Amino acid sequence: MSTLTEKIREAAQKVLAEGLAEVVLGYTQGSLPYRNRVTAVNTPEETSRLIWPSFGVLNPANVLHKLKGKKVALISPGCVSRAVVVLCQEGQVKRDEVYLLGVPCPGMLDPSKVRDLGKKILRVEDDFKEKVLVVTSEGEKIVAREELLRQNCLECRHPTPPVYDELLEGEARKPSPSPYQKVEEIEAREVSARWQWFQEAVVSRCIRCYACRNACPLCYCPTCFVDDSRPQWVGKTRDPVDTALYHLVRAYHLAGRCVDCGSCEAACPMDIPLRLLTKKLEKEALSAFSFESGLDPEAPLLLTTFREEDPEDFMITQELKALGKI
Amino acid sequence: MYYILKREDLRPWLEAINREYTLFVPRTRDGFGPYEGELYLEGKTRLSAKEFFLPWREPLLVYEARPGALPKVVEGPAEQRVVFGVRPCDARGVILIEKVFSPDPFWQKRREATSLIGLVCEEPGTECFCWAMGVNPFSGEGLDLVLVPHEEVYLVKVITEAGKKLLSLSRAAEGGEEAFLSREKEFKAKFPVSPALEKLREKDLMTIYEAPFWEELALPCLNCGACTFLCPTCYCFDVQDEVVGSEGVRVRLPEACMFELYSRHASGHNPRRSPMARFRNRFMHKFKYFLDEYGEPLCVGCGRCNEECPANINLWDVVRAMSEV
Amino acid sequence: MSWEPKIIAFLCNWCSYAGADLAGVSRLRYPPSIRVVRVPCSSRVSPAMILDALKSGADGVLVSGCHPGDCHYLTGNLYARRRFYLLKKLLEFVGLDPERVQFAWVSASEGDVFAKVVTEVTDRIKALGPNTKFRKVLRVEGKS
Amino acid sequence: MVAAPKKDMIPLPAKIEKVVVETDDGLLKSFYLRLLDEEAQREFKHTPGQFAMLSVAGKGECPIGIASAPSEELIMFTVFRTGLVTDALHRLPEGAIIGLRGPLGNGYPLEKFRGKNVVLIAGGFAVTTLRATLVYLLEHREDYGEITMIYGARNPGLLLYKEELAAWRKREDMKLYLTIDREAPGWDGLVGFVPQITEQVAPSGENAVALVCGPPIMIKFTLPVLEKCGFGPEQVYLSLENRMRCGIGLCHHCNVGPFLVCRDGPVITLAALKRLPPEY
Repeated sequence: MSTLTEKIREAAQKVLAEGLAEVVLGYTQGSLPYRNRVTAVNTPEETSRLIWPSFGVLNPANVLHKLKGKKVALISPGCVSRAVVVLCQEGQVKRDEVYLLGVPCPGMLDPSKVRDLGKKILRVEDDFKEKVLVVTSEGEKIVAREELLRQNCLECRHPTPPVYDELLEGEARKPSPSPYQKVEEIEAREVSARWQWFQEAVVSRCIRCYACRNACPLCYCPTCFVDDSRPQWVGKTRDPVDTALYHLVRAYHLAGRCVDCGSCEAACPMDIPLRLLTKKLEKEALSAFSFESGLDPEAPLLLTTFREEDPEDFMITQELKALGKI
Repeated sequence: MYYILKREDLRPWLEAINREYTLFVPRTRDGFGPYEGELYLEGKTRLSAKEFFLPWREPLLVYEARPGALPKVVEGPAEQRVVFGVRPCDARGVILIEKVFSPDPFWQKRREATSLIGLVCEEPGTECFCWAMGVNPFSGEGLDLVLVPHEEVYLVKVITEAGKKLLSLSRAAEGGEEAFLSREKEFKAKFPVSPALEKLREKDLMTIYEAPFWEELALPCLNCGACTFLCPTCYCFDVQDEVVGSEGVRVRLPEACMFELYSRHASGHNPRRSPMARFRNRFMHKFKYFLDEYGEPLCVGCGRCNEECPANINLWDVVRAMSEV
Repeated sequence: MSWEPKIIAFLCNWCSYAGADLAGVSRLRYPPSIRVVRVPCSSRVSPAMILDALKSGADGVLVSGCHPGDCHYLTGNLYARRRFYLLKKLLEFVGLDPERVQFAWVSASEGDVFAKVVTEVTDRIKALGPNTKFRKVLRVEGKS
Repeated sequence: MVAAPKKDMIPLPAKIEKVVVETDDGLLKSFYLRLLDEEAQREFKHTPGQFAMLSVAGKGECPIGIASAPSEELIMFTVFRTGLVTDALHRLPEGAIIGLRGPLGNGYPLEKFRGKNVVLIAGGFAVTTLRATLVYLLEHREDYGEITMIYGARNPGLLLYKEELAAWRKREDMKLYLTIDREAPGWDGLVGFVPQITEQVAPSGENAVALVCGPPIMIKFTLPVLEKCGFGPEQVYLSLENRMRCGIGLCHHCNVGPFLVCRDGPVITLAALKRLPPEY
């Protein structure tokens, strides 16, 4: 049986040779054993560069805007496929201009979890099923994959791409039974404890590099609200209120859109748990509106539609009515 | 002048310094903070010591937000600060930035108010390459004192009078010159300067600029500010007027040349509109413009950009391409 | 003097603004805590506007629009309802006192409801005290 | 000649003594400034072509070319309303206080031009620093050869300094060619784009320099015309502009390759510009 990498190379060659796409976007080996890099492949010969990564932490759909006008094939685990679906729904990408090479995703590893296994990491061997062999300057370790997985992969609801043009053979991780456990841990705290968490884990750590925004496959506004000067919604310094405003509005702009690819969190040089904000909104969208993003290119978006029976008990008038005050 | 400080004498020394000055130390892997007992000495910090001189927010002027009000110049912090645990790469960064910033009063003030105690690394980190950029960590450049962890002690070299005064607060004893010099010699022999620098000096600027490799190398780049904000030598800044109610402040803050806004005119015209152009500008600045003007690259080989780049852009891929075009 | 909160009220032009007007014409009493911003529709109000109000020193924000079915633009308020629901949940999640941001339906004929809403919102914000969490403060070290 | 001014990031307060709306569309206004500090006002010495940072407290700073000549009492800037700061500036009344930092950058090397013919070519509101230059040249008329100015705007209502233009037109010791892009009622002057008019005027490149300021498209088509007229790249002077934060060579925003517009420019010869990356 061939490996996923071999299958990907073969499929990519076919796609390029048959003219199904001009470019294939995928991953290649990075500069360290625990880093992978997004790459674009233009010819069948170059496909030898492609790999199925253990550390594909950035979403290659993010690069689509740089390849406008070209037909692009994407190596697509669930979150890549879903990001493309949202881009289609929003009119950023035409469905027939992308070719989705679906991959049933076994989940990616977290580079920092692997990095912390030794002083110097020399080699990583991943079976994409159960175990990872990590060779460090101090010796070899065999670690259960589950322990090294990225948080968003542990919480993934759609490891298999919901939309694709071709689905490669492989075994996907099972959808997470408890995708909102971390969110619930925060929810269970008191208001002041939640604020303290937000300040310590998010606001005070942020250096305003916008890696989270720029890494997001769905942040494509020509001028981001942080860059507006008239009015200037967000001050540019690390002021705690400006920084909080940035993170709240950034997350909010992803409500009903975020596909939980985890690029933002992976991109953050300060290890801010950014996904908790978007995951919270994902949870609310699912529970209040039975909505999940990126499943159907023809479906309406969460915030461009409504239902008569949408919840409104959060409104003060409804609350007062229930209390018989009005 | 050379001294030897026992490892167990480090803490008492820091406490002594902290009694007389405001002492900052590397507290965690994240970065520096006021000394409160926490001490991270395992490697360099994620945020560099640059922030002591080019802070995240430097108020320049304050004013009342009403027409006709005259702004007042902000004096800046005056208390004497000591920063312990500055890595030689970071100190070298200060020297490089100073080539540009020496006339700036805000920079001068912070420089005068700050003493730096350097700490040479036990061994190079995964992404370190200071030597390749011509840094000699033992030189003490930019520092007042430099400490070298050596067996059970720290070897100390005094660089300035201020450093000598600081060291006098410790139980360090004279000696260790031989060990220090041999460690330095050993380092230099083992870690040479990158030959790429010489090639870059000789290359024609426009040849590098117009080379075809930029597009491919820049493709994965997110054009975020992670590399520039973590870089100990990136010095570009933005100026912002912040107003709340009736109070206004003009502040200076770090900015990244990777941002689209960086070069966009008020008219909307942007000379570096494409993400690739901004990517290219950052590396051209570091390894050609600055190199040509000041004779040295605007890089100290700390490797933070390589370590933290979300897209895994590797500086050496770019430098190699630039020097071999 | 007792502290009076400052509340920014984004009122939709067609219903809630008229409701506020009616409250005034009817000489209904409510606390003088609100500063009204008239908007074409409750769906015009974005999270950035709400947070900007708090950042600039408001102690609370009230957004009020037409009842479902009454929207001048047919369905603007129904889109707004979804958005505000999510915003409220997000603000709660990060520990911003949820009572500081309130949403209401007030029609042009509900002057009394408007007065009661403002009274209730004011009371709740008074109980919380001034907005210190999300108010921007300019820091100047070594101010001369 | 001129003592190096103190270069830091602290603006000096200046009073707007007079505001003149220059164009029919109201988007260009001239601001006549006087520094509040009398000594600073006396010491303010600039060379035509230099710029200054104007600041409106609460909004920010932006670089604007100095439109007045060194001999003129008030420091004048003609400002196009386009961004945050210029918009705020346009709203200020006479008597308001703003901040001024400068003069900054390098002006035209007018000493070097002595004895030469000078051709000034301006398009749109980029004429401002060339106005300063022309006033200077006319004040030192005997030091220079022929003086020719070609100035074009989209329509007559967009020409700046109309009274001065009328006066210059009457002078016999200089030639002024005014042109507008398209025929307009009441306009009896030249019609055509600046490059075309330059071609018709055909100034000689012999013992001459050309100072060209205008929108990129005008510059693009004017340069070949000048070349045909015999102007070598060392004889053509341009003025660059880029986004700036400090104006004093620190912030690096305005770099065109290794060239910092604030520190090494804004005035640059075509020869020097050709050696730089096209980032302007």
